[in-house]
Amino acid sequence: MRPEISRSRTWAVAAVGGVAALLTAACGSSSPTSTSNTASAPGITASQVTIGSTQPLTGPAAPGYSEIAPAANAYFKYVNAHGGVNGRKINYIYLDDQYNPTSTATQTRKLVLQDNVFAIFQALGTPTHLSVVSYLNSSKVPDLFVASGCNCWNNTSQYPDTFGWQPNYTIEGKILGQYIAQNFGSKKVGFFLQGPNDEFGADGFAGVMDSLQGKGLNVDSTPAYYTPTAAGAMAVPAAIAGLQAQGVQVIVSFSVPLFTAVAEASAAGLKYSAQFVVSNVGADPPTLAGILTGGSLGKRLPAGLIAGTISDTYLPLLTDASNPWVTMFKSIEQTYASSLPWDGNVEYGMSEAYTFVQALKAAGQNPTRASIIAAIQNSHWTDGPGLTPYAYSSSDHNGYTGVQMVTVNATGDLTTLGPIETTDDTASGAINTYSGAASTPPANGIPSD
Amino acid sequence: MLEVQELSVSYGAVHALTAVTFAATPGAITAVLGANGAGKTTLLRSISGLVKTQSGSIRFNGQELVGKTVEGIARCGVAHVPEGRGIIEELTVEENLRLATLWCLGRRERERAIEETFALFPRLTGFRRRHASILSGGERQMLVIGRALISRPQLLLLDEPSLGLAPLVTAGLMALLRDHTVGTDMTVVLVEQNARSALSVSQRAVVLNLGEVVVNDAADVVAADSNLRHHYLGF
Amino acid sequence: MRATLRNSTLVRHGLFFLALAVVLLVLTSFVFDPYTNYNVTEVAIYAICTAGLTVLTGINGQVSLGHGALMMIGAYTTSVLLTWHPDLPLILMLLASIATTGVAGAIVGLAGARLRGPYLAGATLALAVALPQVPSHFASVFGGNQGLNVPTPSPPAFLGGDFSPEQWLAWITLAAAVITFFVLANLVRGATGRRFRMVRDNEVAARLSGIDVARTQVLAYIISAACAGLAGSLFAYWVTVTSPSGFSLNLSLSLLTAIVIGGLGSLSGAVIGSFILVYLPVWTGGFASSLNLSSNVANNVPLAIYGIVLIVAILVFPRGIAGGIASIARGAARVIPSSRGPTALPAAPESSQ
Amino acid sequence: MGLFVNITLDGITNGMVFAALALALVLIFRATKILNFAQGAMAMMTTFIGFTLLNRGLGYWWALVAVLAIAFVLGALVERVLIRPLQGKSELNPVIVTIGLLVVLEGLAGAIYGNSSRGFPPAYSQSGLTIGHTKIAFSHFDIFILVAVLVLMVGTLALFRATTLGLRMRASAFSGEISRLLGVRVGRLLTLGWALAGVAGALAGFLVAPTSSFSPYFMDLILVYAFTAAVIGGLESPVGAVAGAVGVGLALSYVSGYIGSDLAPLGGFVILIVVLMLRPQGLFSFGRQRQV
Repeated sequence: MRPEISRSRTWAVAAVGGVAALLTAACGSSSPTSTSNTASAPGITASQVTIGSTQPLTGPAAPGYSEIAPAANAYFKYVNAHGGVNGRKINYIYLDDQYNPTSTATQTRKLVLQDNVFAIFQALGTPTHLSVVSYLNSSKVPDLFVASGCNCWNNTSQYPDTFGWQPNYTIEGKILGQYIAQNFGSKKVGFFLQGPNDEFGADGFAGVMDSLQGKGLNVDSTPAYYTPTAAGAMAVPAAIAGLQAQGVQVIVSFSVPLFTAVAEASAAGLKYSAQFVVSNVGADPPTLAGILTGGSLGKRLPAGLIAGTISDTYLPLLTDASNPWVTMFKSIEQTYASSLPWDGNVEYGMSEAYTFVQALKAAGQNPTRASIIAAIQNSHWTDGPGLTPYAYSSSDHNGYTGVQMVTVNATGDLTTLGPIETTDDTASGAINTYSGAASTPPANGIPSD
Repeated sequence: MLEVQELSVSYGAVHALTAVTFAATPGAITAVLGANGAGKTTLLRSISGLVKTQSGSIRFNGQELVGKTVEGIARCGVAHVPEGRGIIEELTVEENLRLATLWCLGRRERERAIEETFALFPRLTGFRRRHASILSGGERQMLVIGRALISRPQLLLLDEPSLGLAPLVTAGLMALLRDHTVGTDMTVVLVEQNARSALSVSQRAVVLNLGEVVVNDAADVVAADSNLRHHYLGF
Repeated sequence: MRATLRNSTLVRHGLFFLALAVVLLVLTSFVFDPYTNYNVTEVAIYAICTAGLTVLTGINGQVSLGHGALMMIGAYTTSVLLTWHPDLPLILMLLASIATTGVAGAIVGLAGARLRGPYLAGATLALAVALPQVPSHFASVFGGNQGLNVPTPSPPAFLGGDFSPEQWLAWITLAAAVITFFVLANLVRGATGRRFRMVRDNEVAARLSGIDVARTQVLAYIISAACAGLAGSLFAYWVTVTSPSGFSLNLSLSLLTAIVIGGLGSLSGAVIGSFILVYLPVWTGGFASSLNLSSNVANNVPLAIYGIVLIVAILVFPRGIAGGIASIARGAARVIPSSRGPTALPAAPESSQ
Repeated sequence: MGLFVNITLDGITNGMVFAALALALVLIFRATKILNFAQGAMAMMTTFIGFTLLNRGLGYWWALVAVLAIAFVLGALVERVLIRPLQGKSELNPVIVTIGLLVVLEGLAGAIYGNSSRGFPPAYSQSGLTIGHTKIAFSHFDIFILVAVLVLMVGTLALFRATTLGLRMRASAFSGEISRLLGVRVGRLLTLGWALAGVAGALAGFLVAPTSSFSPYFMDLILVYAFTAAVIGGLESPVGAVAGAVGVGLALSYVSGYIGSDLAPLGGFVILIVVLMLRPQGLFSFGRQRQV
């Protein structure tokens, strides 16, 4: 008998356990609060999320920008060392495209077809990323936080899986233009742009012109263009000489750092003391100084060369030691990427990585490609390093919505000029002063849900 | 004194020279004769080091030449005038001459030797500073002979100097050659297809056929042997 | 039957290329994953272009450092036509690209027929650098530096829903490659090829035997450019964006490198060279990333290895890899005289010398 | 008018820089009939070595001298190790080997120094001079470039025309076999040609680095223009190389100043084609076409 009883009890226990297991499994597949990880999407395993990116690690856009992906990766390493996201480590593969659209196209195919990434993250450059945005959307690969301010990323009907992150060039241009109209009303304004027919230069130009037109300003509306190649760099002095010949006094520059540096150096060579107003992407002082002075070697150039340059920012100033985001990122940089300089590119890369972790968390225990898109569109994140809120919604894939004007001071650091301002990318959209409070990072440095 | 012993040369599977043995004495012209492809040019090129030899030895005044570099052999006093008038067309006539003096003559001797050569070939004087490319065939031959003699060689190797020249010019050249050889300590090896004119100035003759020596005798004996002439020399 | 096989180059080549086509069809359909198909497509594109370059440089003796620019003309022909008439069939795009590039080749060839050796090299090098500036300047037609987007050709519906676009493009490209090689192999074996080689080996002799040297050289240029145009058109579909940066001097130099490393003057060398062009960077990149190096070193080691391979390959195989294989085969044939002789090498229907 | 003057001066300075590298190409072409695609990369490498020396605290002129010496050895080494074994093979083989060398050197420099651009110190001030009351785009450093390249050109000419070493070098280049038969040690002279070209290239690197973004690729484009210039000049003439280079420099400058910077390379191409169509052997060649 005994054995009988014993056996029946065993059966009972087994039955109860089995039901419980079934219940757990059922919950796991339907509820994000479950604790078991599955390979829920391409690039996602129980223990890892693989994401990919194309970056100008070499070539004409490499100065400065080549630090962005390593900086983002440093933040991911920090997150991984602290348990990852829902127990998954982030594996970030970034490939060199040399800022060459053809190479972007082939490298992106490799990431999607060979490395089987979950999403493309932080792919850098307007002309480069435009070559793959259709492919990614037709393949339903999330294309998150393109490292470029082109308005084109905000196109929810054609590119439902693509999201911008930084304020787009038109938003930025409008605020830069307003500053010029208010402060340099009597001067002749000209343009130095990447282009022609480059969305980066064109969007910025459009934004600045929105704010300048109809205000009786003296504007030379034929821009000087540069090509972002080695050959293009050689032609810059002649282009700057052309602006000088036109009597331009304020040069609005939508240029990558190397070309900002060459342009300012050319002007100095011509003893042409125009006021440079440069887009954020081409104005990071440590990057410019690095290019101009040759790092450890050269004497610093005359302070007048980059000092006085006017630009804008949408992240806290690098030198603001009282800002908790700055101190946090700086300490992560020192631990996980000590070979990188502390500059705007590193801050950019880490801030964007922070947003990605926010999105990945919001996408649930077992994220899918659709769930991360939905999570970003429905996000109303209040914490983040940016000065302004994100614009994300189901009809808007723009990221930050505004900037604060800055200038390079005599010691080569940035100081702010006035309040944070927000606007949209329509010609008529008003520019408003933003008065929301700045957020502070979570204690462990990893976004909470 | 040039002594070639058991010299063999091959290009891949083709044997160009097989166990060639002969000697050439100073103060005399030794003609090397034979049909096209008999190995005459190969013989000269192996003496001056341009062709790698397979076996055998080439001794000149007791020195072994096999294994030396081309320029090393030239500096032993061997002047080789290659087939097809080896002048450097892009240099001037004077530069062509000067080039041959650089390793063997002192600065002052050099200028004198150049003047002497122009005196020997007055026709070249007018082209002194012109590119050698404008010279006629005969003038080119004067230039190469002059250039060969200017370095005062002890062994002169001439490859087909009469090729393409008018008979009168050839005769003049041959006479000049004899005048500069007989009674001096210079050894001359003259490769010729034109056996008749070669034999007229030579003291000895070596006849090659398919890379082998078939006759090695005094020049007048060879010239007199009508059977030999008929078989190998074509006149 | 056997006699026909041996005597008619056309029939023998026809059978060979038919067999090749079947093998490729099986491989791309059942063996390769989409990424392999994507890479094989690239190999085929380069093979088409390098086959044309082989005819020009290897067989006719005219150096070109500017074939990347000719590919660019083909790519832009397709891309511009597609932006105007997106619905035109793909075959029309390919033919149009062959035509425009052929015309461009005639112009380059006419100018080039006056030039020799390093001067021709210099002129074509300058072409390779200068021509990409045209689309970057005339942005309204050519899209500037950003270039023109090209839609990936979608496979016809009857192939089923899960038939990947990569596989479809691989089919198209490999078909184009097989046809190109069939045509060129016959051309090279025939009277035209003989004329090309005579001009290469001795212009004066060719002229004396009644060959119009300039006309022959221009013809070689046209044939070569037509191949580059076809390759360029397929390249546009493959990359999906046609921008000047895709046709840098690097591309032109790589194409030349491919034919020399592969084996100058041999069509099989063009295929070998194209394989190396595509797969060597993949292998060196994989090797470098397995070493776990710092980023500067990791980014650059593949480049350095690539260069070393180029140098060593030329030093070890001065006649290219196809030449090296041929001489090893000849050596083997000499050691074992009873084994099949050179006639047993249908895979190399070139015979340059 | 001011624009024209500045554009012209800019063109001449650029042209002089191309000329330094074009002279290096001419030296090698004269010696070995090879187009050295690695010339720019070799100059890049030596300039990076100079950069390291400067960073270690060596004075500018000492660093320059050291770099020129290193370039001499590097040039000789390349000829001996990579080019010599290819003698007598297809004429394209050396081209591929030099392309391979270019890739290796750029990879090596990138691995050691990184791919980012940096600044390189000029010998003299780079800010424009003031003549009367007008500022012009011509600096002390530009004057230095002009003088250095002219000295290089005159030196090359004097070497070839007035010395017996130059005579031997020319003879070796035109006919190696005949020169050897005349006792000229041809092998050494070919090596010397490459070594001297290395020196000329290294000088070009030092002149270019401060005026462009100094990175492992900074000589690529200069090489293309230098190559164009050398071809225009006839590939064998130092004067031709300099004339061609100034022509190319001016063409680039005028096109970018008056038409559009993106079309600049077309300017170089157009003058190359015009020259070659009128004179298929370049401007200052020996006109060897008569031989054919």
